Amino acid sequence: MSAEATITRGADALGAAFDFKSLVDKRHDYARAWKAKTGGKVLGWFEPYFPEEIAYAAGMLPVRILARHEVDDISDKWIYSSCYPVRDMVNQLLKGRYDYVDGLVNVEGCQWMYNAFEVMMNNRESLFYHYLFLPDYTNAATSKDVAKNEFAVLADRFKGWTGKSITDADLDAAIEVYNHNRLLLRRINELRRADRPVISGSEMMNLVLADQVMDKAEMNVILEDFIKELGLRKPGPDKIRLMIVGSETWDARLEELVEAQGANVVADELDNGTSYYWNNVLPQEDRLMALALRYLGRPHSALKDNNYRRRPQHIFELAEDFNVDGVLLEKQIYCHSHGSDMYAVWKMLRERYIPYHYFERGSLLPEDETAARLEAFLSMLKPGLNHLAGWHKKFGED
Amino acid sequence: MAAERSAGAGGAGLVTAGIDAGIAYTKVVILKDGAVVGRGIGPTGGVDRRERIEEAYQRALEDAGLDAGEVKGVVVTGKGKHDAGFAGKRISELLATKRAVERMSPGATCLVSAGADETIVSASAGEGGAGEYAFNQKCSAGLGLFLEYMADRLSMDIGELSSLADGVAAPEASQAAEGVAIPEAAKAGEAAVNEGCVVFAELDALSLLNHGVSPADVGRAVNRAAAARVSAVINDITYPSADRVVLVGGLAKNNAFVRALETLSGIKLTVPDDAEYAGALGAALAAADSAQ
Amino acid sequence: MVLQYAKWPEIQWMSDDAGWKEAKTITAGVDIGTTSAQAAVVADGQLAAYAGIRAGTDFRKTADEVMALALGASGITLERLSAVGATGFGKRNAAFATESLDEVSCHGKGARFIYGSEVTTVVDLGAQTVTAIKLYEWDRVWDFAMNDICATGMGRNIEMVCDLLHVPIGEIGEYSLDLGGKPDPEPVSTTCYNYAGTETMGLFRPEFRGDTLNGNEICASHLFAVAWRVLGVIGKLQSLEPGDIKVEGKLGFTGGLAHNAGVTRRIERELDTTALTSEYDPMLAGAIGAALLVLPEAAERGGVR
Amino acid sequence: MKNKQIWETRPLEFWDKAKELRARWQESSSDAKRVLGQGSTYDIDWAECFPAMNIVEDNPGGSMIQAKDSPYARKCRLASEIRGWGREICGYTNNLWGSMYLGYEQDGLPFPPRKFVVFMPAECDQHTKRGQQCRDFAPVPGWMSDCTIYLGEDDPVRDELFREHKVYCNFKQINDLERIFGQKFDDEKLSKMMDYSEEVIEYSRDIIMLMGRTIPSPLSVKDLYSVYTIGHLTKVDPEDTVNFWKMVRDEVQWRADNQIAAVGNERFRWVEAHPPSWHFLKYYRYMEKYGAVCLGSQYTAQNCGLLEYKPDGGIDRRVSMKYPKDTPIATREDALRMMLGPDPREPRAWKSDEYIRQDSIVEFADIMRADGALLPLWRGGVGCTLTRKEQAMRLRKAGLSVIYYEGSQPGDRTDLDEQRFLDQLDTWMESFGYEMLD
Repeated sequence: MSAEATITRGADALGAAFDFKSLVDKRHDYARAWKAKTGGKVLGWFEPYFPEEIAYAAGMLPVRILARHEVDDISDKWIYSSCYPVRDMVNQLLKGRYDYVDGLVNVEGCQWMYNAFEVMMNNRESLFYHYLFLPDYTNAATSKDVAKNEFAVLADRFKGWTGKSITDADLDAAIEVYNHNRLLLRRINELRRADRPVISGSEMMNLVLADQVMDKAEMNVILEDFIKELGLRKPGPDKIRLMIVGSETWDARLEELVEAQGANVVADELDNGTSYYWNNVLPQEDRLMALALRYLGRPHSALKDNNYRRRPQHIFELAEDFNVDGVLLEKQIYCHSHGSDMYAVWKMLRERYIPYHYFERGSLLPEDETAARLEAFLSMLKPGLNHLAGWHKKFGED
Repeated sequence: MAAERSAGAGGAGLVTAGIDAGIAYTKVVILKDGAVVGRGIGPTGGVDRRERIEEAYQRALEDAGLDAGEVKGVVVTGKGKHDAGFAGKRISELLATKRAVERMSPGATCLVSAGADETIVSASAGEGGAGEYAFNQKCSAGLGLFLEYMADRLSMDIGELSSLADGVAAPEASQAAEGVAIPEAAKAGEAAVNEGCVVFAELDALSLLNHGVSPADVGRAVNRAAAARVSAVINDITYPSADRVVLVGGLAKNNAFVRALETLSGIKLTVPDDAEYAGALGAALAAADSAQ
Repeated sequence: MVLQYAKWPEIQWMSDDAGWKEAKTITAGVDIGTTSAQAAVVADGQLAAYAGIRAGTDFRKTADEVMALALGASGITLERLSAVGATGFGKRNAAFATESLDEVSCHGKGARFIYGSEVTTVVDLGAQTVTAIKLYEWDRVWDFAMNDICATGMGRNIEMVCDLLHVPIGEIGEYSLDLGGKPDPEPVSTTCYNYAGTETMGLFRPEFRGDTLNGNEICASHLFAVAWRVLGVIGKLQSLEPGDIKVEGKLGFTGGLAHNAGVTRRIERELDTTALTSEYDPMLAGAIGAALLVLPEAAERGGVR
Repeated sequence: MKNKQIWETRPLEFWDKAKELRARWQESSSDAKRVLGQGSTYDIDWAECFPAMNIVEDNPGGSMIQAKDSPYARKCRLASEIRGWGREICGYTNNLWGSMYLGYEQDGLPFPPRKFVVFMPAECDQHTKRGQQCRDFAPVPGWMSDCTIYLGEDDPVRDELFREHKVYCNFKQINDLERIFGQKFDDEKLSKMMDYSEEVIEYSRDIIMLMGRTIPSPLSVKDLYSVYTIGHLTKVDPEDTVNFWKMVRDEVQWRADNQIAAVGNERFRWVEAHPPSWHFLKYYRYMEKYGAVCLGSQYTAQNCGLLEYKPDGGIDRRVSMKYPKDTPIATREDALRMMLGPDPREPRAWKSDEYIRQDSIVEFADIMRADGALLPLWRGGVGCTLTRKEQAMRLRKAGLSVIYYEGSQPGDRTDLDEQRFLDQLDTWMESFGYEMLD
């Protein structure tokens, strides 16, 4: 599929398959084609708290910098320690995989991610850079004012860069597109609550990842079509229902491994997953304040869930609403935010008798090892003395 | 510290010895008037380390047909350098290797020493710089041991692992590993193992075998992973001086690894003869320097 | 030099009671690990034969070999077996198996066979993976935890260190416990076995250590680190209430390192408990468990395949 | 090059006084069995301002556990790990809260449950989350603040908002504490402590500059570390503290004037970037055998406001807090505003921005007339590790020789391979042709 073809709207370009994974894989081609077509700027962003609406209102294509592993012999020169995804980002950025990006924005959040951002500042001086402070203390009375002002500063810097002011109408339009996008994603996600969902965990994850690197208006058309297609799908077999919680993931490999074991991931609490689209902007006259409240009020990421706790409760609600049988807690090696947030999650899950399996991962999963864990965990969740008691015949088989 | 001094005009009959007691093997070189007259190699050992090092030394003396009494100075280097009680001075691996490379490959601007345990890169002074060196990070310690174990696991000797590169182009870095690649990519000849950590690499290699990937393909993947680690140390140098890069140490004998490293780093490597004896030679030369 | 000191003996055993061949239902289990492979034959629930070998390059060949070795000269053919359960890292290579089973269930079941019904916490000490399993009073997995990915390869690392130290793998444990009454020295890195290995090999250096460590103490420093890492896995099964690390009920070790007293004693010491012992080789737990788990269905079918 | 004694050395006279102060602190902190709260901030001196509440700070707790009792520290970290904490999480955190999970302290006495916690502002992500442990463990009130930062030129509007945000956070902490616990916050003490602290910092500035400008250095960082915490983390009577630091400054001044060396064979000077492994300070003495002296780190010299950027872009001794001393303080908010100072982006050397953390070490090395730099790479601390590799590149560009060592974190001995570290120091010194003094 040529780069040009991928930006043709709607399902036609994708075929009936709605192959979101290939959209993710071809995201660089997509962005280059977008640029060629529109002449606009592409803005790379790093942190889940980045207010994309502002960039979109400024006529840019905001794309999330996603980790993707390839042989890495240069990141050691620039950073020590750090989680694998961040290393992968540095590796990719230094190797020019994102050469179409005109600017990079980092938001107060994970410091490893910040490290990747700042390595780039020192490597590609010609790009536009902005660091946006969004309080770690999200709930202080003054936090929203700080956030709103930071958004105003960002809009101002965009203006200085592009030469174009962002009008209220621009913001309204962007908020409209993004709200619609989030609504569509929630609608699709809601289908996972069914006893026999018509969408698999890996499909959903790929979809959300693709959503983060594409023009939302275009994506919305695809999503509308996809929802129609989902309506035609027949429910699959009964499967064990899992939920994934933990460090950000950058592909759907874990979901695929779960599916290979005859189970399904029906819920997640990941910054790259449901947390990305969970809440909408509630419009008000002060557009930037509306945005500030949306971002401060989104499901807390682990790093920002440090004063009055929200995450455990949110995870519990998801687990209950989506009727999950067990939770996979995955943590990237060196992920300090999740490495220091698990206790409260463990505690909540134990108090509520929700089985979980905790494990560490890199950006690559050691597949046989992970499969062994999953198999044992799933076997624990199935009724009967062991999974040979016959019950497995109900699961994973039509 | 010019190489010529000991290589050329040494005192008549000056015999010195250099011992490189590495984590796995002890290498010994005996010099007479600047010329190598004897070599010895043997396991360094652990609880029996003192005896094993002495054994390797005796082996080298036998090879040279000399008696310990004739040796005017013994210098020891390597991780086990504190355990050769009979030796005189200790010098660091960096210094010993540098000293040897001056002799083995004059004009080298950068040396890479990759052994069982440690990887050291030393670049000569660029413009205005003082010259610098870099060690491997702990996460990539034990590369040589890893390769040796993998060879055994693949039922190869280290020579076979070394000959794997022949006729096979190492994939470009960018294509080499999109995931651990089991089994689809493995089928396509792109089998790869984690190149960031030898423990993960081993697990990946076992996975590849588990999925029926041929030992030869696994061997290639393993060599490439080791090459990426060494390349990372080379890249750690702020002022690279890559005009003439010399590779020494045990890994230099592994041709497949050397080629993978060249492909990945884009650097042409010079591998001198007896590259694994570089540390020992450097120590012997240092001994000659101080004996004069 | 590889594996000169790390060699451990391969095993083969068959019941003297020739009657087992007449049993109604004969099942087998194979546990194809990363480094070793075991096979066990169970006749009407009784252990009849077993074998254990080192895993080779070709997992398929390894699986065939260990199964053949267990059946040995018994005259029993694969076809006579009512069911064969396969578990372990390389189980996909046991082409002759009729069922594929997860490792945790197999080790749990096998440990119940080996140590009896009182075992409630099973710790499988494998070459690559460490698994702690909590069992209900009945044969059902309550919870389990596996090692962090960063702490993979414990058994393999001990093999490598034995080779480097020139200490036979069968003896390193005893050496490490023989410290002349002195307490354990500080452990080497408890994060990563690769760190631990190189750090161990640097301990010979005399300076800056009040007392130079002798060979036994160096073994102790290494195995202490290993044991400490295992504790990190075992502890994940306990309640989150404040208190020291502990296990509830009786503890049983399985896997190859269950033989290494230098590891197991230290774990027992920290947990303030004594592990169960058995006449059976704990290395066989996975294979026995697999053979037993496929038994009920096979028996139901009347022993026919 | 063998080396020998060149300059006169002398034992430090302030040493006895330091020991006395420390003993006094120990005595008072053994009362800490009735600790009420966990204060975790650079800003407010909680212990002085809420005297009845016996508030302890968390940083020294975590590091002292490792330094004093390694087996116990190991247990603490295991206790954290098996309750969900990553093994690569900061050792201070895992040590301190590990003892909470164990339920007892080093001496076997019960861990005093905290009644509240004040989080440290987020210079390092792991500090940001350090307070939550005891709140997740048992429900107690907690308050946090923010480490506000932006890049680029000063922006008065952002400064104003950030400052007010921080003032609000601190104000709320104090008011809520008063409201909940019925204790009076000592507003006068707040201002007074700022003065004391500024006085101590003034002396510290002198000391650092004397170390940097004098060859041989009158004081090594090894000596400095043994008194470093007095008045900061090791709280004693404020006036005694100020007098003590004056005594140190005077002695260092005298030594500098009289060419009394910290290391008699000084021939190599180096700087660091971060605290060393507190349980393994031996390497300073090891290096002294080579005639090498360490003059401090970004941590010792920059984070506490000892140095500052000058209008010309250079870095030098900080004159004083920029807020004029005669600004009237009418309200608690005024005092807090005063305390926070005019630059809400501080302390920037902690939280990296595009140049400060990378570049300032070069300037620091220059002031210290350093020949080399030793950069710790702490695997288990994001704030500890950020930008180290870039610092090395810039130091090399400035002509310094740079080496690293790797470990977990200053309060965690787990991954510090001591022998490898010392071997690398040998290599470093040998690369200059230096041999050890016999």
